[in-house]
Amino acid sequence: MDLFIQQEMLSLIDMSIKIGKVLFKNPIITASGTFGYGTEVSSLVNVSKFGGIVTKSITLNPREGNPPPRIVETPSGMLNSIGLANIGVDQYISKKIPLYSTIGTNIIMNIAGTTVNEYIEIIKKVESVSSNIVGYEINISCPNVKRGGMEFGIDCDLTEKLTESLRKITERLLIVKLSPNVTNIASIAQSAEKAGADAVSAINTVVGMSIDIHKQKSKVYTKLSGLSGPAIRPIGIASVHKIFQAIDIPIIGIGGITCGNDVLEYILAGASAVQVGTSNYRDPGIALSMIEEIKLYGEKYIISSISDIVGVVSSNTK
Amino acid sequence: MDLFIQQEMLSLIDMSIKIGKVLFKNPIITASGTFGYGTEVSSLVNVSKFGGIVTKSITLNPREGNPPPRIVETPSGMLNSIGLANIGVDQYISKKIPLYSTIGTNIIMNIAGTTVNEYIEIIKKVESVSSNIVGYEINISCPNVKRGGMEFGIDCDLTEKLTESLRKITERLLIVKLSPNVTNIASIAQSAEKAGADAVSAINTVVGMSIDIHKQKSKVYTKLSGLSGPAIRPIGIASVHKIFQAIDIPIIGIGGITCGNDVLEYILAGASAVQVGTSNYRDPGIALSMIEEIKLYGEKYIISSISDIVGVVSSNTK
Amino acid sequence: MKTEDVIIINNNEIASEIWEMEFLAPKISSNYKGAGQFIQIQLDPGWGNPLRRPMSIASCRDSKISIIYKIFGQGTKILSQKISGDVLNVLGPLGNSFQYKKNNLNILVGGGVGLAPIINLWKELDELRDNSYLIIGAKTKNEHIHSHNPDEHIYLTTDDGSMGLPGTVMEALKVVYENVKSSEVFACGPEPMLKQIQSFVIKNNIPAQLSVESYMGCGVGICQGCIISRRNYKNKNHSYHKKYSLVCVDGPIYSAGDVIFD
Amino acid sequence: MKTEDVIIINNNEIASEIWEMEFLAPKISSNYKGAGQFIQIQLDPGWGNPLRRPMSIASCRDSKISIIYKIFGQGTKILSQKISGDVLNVLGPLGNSFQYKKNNLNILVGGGVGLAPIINLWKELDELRDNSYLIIGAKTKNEHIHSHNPDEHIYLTTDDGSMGLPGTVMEALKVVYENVKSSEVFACGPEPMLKQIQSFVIKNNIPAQLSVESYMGCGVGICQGCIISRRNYKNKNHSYHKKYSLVCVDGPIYSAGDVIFD
Ligand SMILES: Cc1cc2nc3c(=O)[nH]c(=O)nc-3n(C[C@H](O)[C@H](O)[C@H](O)COP(=O)(O)OP(=O)(O)OC[C@H]3O[C@@H](n4cnc5c(N)ncnc54)[C@H](O)[C@@H]3O)c2cc1C
Ligand SMILES: Cc1cc2nc3c(=O)[nH]c(=O)nc-3n(C[C@H](O)[C@H](O)[C@H](O)COP(=O)(O)OP(=O)(O)OC[C@H]3O[C@@H](n4cnc5c(N)ncnc54)[C@H](O)[C@@H]3O)c2cc1C
Ligand SMILES: Cc1cc2nc3c(=O)[nH]c(=O)nc-3n(C[C@H](O)[C@H](O)[C@H](O)COP(=O)(O)O)c2cc1C
Ligand SMILES: Cc1cc2nc3c(=O)[nH]c(=O)nc-3n(C[C@H](O)[C@H](O)[C@H](O)COP(=O)(O)O)c2cc1C
Ligand code: FES
Ligand code: FES
Repeated sequence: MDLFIQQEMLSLIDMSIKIGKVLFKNPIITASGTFGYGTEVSSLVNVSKFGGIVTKSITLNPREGNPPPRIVETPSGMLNSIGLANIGVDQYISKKIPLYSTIGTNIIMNIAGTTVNEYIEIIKKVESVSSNIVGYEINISCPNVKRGGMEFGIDCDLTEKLTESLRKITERLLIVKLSPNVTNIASIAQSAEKAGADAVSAINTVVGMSIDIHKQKSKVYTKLSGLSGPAIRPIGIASVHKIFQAIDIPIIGIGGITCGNDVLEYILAGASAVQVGTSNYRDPGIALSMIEEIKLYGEKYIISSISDIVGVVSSNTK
Repeated sequence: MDLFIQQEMLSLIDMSIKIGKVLFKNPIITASGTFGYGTEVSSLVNVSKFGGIVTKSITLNPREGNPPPRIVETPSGMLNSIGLANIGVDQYISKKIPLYSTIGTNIIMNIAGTTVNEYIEIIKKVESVSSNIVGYEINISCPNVKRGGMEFGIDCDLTEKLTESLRKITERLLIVKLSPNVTNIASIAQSAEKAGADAVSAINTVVGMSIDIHKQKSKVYTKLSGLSGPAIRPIGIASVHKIFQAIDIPIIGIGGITCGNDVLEYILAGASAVQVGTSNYRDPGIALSMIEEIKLYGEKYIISSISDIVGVVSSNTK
Repeated sequence: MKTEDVIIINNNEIASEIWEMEFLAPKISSNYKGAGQFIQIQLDPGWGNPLRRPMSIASCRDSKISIIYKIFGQGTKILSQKISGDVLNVLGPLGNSFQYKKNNLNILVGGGVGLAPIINLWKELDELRDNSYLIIGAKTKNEHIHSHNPDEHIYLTTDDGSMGLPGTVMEALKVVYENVKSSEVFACGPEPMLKQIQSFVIKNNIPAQLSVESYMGCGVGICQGCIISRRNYKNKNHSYHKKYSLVCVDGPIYSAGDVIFD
Repeated sequence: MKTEDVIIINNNEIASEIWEMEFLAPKISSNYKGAGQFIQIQLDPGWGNPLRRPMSIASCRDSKISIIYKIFGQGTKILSQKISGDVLNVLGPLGNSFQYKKNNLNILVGGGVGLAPIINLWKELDELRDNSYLIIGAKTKNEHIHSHNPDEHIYLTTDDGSMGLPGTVMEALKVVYENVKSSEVFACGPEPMLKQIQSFVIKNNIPAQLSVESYMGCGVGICQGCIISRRNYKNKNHSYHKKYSLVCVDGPIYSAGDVIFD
């Protein structure tokens, strides 16, 4: 009780947010594939301070991922083609889930598949064991696997069917992660909402390519790869703005977030929470400083709850 | 004759390229909207050295464009929402076309409209006067006008119909400029090719947004605007790579080009020529240094003609 | 107008958060036309910040140019970290300049970093000092680099009254204006200040030239990014639409009656 | 492993295009485990280059760490422009380290900028100098920072024969190896050199540890970007797939037999 009052006094702004039935202590979550399984850097960073952690995409079977080179820096960004390297759902259940019981923050499990059945099987396996995972983020938008989720992410009907099927088998949070590589991201978001998703997250990486002119070949092994980092922030913010006008469920904003200012841009555009990706590579503790920066903003403009400013720029008519 | 030999010796690599029936002295062209009408900075830059100049989008009637602020810097890029400010086709014909008779480089006129008829009327007006314009770039992809070309750029059938109609009324170069804000840019390119376009150019700006968190409003007047500059280079190169596999007519690569290395990345990905946009704002003469850098590359790797390396990275299977 | 690699001679903090940088720029200074013109500074060779930063010329003499700048964001931070001997790539001189008449009384008003072109004009008016008045406003005395000296026609104001006249430049302007006839006002500063000056001069029917700011892309008229709204369209070379004017080529100096602040 | 703002003490060109930088890093050096470990340097506070640059630790003593680096691209160019007193943000120490046996004869081979960890190991082996041999290769003598001195067990090679033994490090390795028994090789350098050393040690059945490079994202095992192909999978904490290994956490030092160069 004492502790609660003390926290109240330190941070005037209520940083907590709710997605579905789940409470997040603050809106800052680490993005899938950019914070491993959440436990790798716990000696370096107090991960319990994050609003949540989205773990690396898990597939039905383990995947070794794409051959090297897998990443390259680009202006204010990077390209990656990891190819969903992961330990597979069975090892995730046996080796990682037990670690989450004491992690002190919300764990969201990101899953990827090539067929509706694969997604179903993964979730069924996880639902069959006891865990404190708060929900699933459905990756329908990874551009780096040849036969991959990408087909779902560009098609409204497929997105709807997939979401519907998964909604039937879990009561946990269901977050559909959207691809920016489409003509109309808002309509895909609408399909996810219609099918019962609790939230959508946007954006995954943007398809990109970079060439070594001396070797005359692509700088990453697969030619096409995914662009992330500050370079894509304006694209992510525009996506959230467009989605905000189309749906009523919460949006989790992703793309190029480096500081509290960037988080606030997303929130003002319509995001209820955000995910931090590439910036973790510069500093795995970078998200923690964002929390402090947002508190200062809240104090300066006398905002009592972070939820109060969600979408204020996008709902203005001008 | 002497002069010809001398040039041969200085630059071992043949820099000229052909699009349709038109010869360009080198593959470096300035992008629409980023070099005005081509005459503004002639005191600063010897524009006759460019492969060509694409002039600012011209509409049927003069347009004042969008209210300020129209631009803002973003990480390695910028957002713009000029809103097709231009003098309209009649003044273009009376005031600008006469200036091109002595400009010493290929002028491509970029045109934009909201209906097929508007595009037709513009071209008919220009065709009815004598000019040394070598062709038209059809802007079907400007994201900053409310009722604008954008509807064409995201739809294969509309692109085909528009291109077909324009093909009937001009023998000059017809270049269709593609939007990256689509699920499948290659299929739009195929529609343009099918309808008789001489070339496609890609990419126009990517839809983006940036918010002033203190004023709680968009940093540019229109909320959505167009992202350009080095940040989008990987997106442009990926687009050219995908289009190269889908069509046989030449591709003009655009997006984030800052130096000879960047030009070569586009060429290796499948571009026969390139356009330089945002970089002109840093230095209106920047394209000239690219020409020299490409010559050095040609000498180093003993390339006899720039056309020899078009698409070599994209046509490799690996 | 030219791009030139200029060599920094000095770069010092001259008041709280306000810096002055001087550099050798023979090419640019040989094309210089007068106070009011500006330059576009490239921040670094990398492309993290693609756009140059516009800065008014604060002085131009003997191949040397100086600027006075305030640290706003990353770009001006980078500038403040440069040291003498460092090289910057600069484009300029750009834009038009203040046009004054010898027989008028000239009242110069500068606020915040709007200081630079006003100080420059003040130097230009050297021989006309008897007919010229300088008014400079700041929030507090730490931001002032001059002394309040009405005998020399220099009036400082501070919002907090810590130096010179308390209040904004408007107070000083009213005082000075009451004593003079046939005068012209030259002003540069933040938009709220320019707006007030605009109403004042229009109400009193005094001619005035305002130096306005706008977000700049190219600085040379090829991007159409830097517009402001205007009245009284006169056909200018670059601003080929009635409603708007390109600040970089047709400005940054406008007749007060021509500018509409949105 | 920690992030730390380190203060640069020295930053000098010690051979043609090869620089040495020394800085104060009490936190990082207190966690240092041995030669072979590396750090990740943040280029600047801006985000033009989002990724840090990996550099091997060339020495670690009295809270001071040094690196030896070659100018490749923009990032290393930026590093070379830093001066003493400047601050860099550094993450480290990262990765594993060379493991040597006291009773072996240790042959150290460094090529190009692979120099840094090898020089570091050489210093670590100080008391075992009688049993240690150092071989360093470069294209030409301008790139060498040591003297050829077989009496002290230091063998330099140059491609152009301008210093030490003519040819690559392989020539020197063969010469040295012929004179010794029960030896172990420690090598760092460009991939072609490592490949040749790998064939040599496998053919001669000598144990060897190679320090390999790879494009790094995070440096701490959370991006899966830095993989190399490997043989002989042993379950490591981070590299949870048989075919690949994460260089940043399970490397950069590998047993020669475990690495597959693609
Ligand atoms: C003609 C003109 C003359 C100027 N003269 C001076 C001067 O003498 N002294 C001075 O201190 N400032 C002057 N400015 C303002 C100065 O250009 C900005 O303060 C500077 O660009 C801020 O850059 P930043 O990277 O530090 O800030 P950022 O973090 O990039 O932005 C902070 C603010 O600066 C402004 N800004 C940023 N980039 C530009 C740009 N390319 N063009 C215009 N505004 C921009 C924006 O309004 C933004 O809100 C002038 C501006 C103009 C247009
Ligand atoms: C474990 C490790 C230890 C290293 N130790 C040293 C050392 O002691 N001395 C030294 O000179 N160099 C060392 N390197 C190489 C050094 O990291 C690169 O030369 C440097 O990152 C180049 O950066 P740049 O910006 O100058 O070049 P860029 O223009 O960015 O690229 C030039 C080349 O450098 C490489 N490179 C660029 N960024 C990275 C990155 N984030 N990770 C890996 N490679 C990259 C790429 O292969 C690229 O082709 C080491 C690399 C690794 C992985
Ligand atoms: C190296 C890397 C690996 C990624 N792996 C995944 C993944 O496995 N699943 C997923 O849904 N998104 C993955 N992403 C996408 C991020 O979660 C995020 O959507 C994207 O990087 C944009 O955010 P950022 O700009 O903050 O990085 C990955 C991104 C990077 C850079
Ligand atoms: C300020 C600005 C104005 C532009 N105006 C036009 C235009 O009128 N018509 C058009 O087709 N493209 C226009 N473009 C898009 C460019 O031609 C180019 O496609 C885009 O900027 C990407 O290239 P870049 O990254 O080199 O700038 C404009 C771009 C900018 C930055
Ligand atoms: S800044 Fe580009 S037109 Fe004025
Ligand atoms: S560099 Fe990120 S996992 Fe190794």
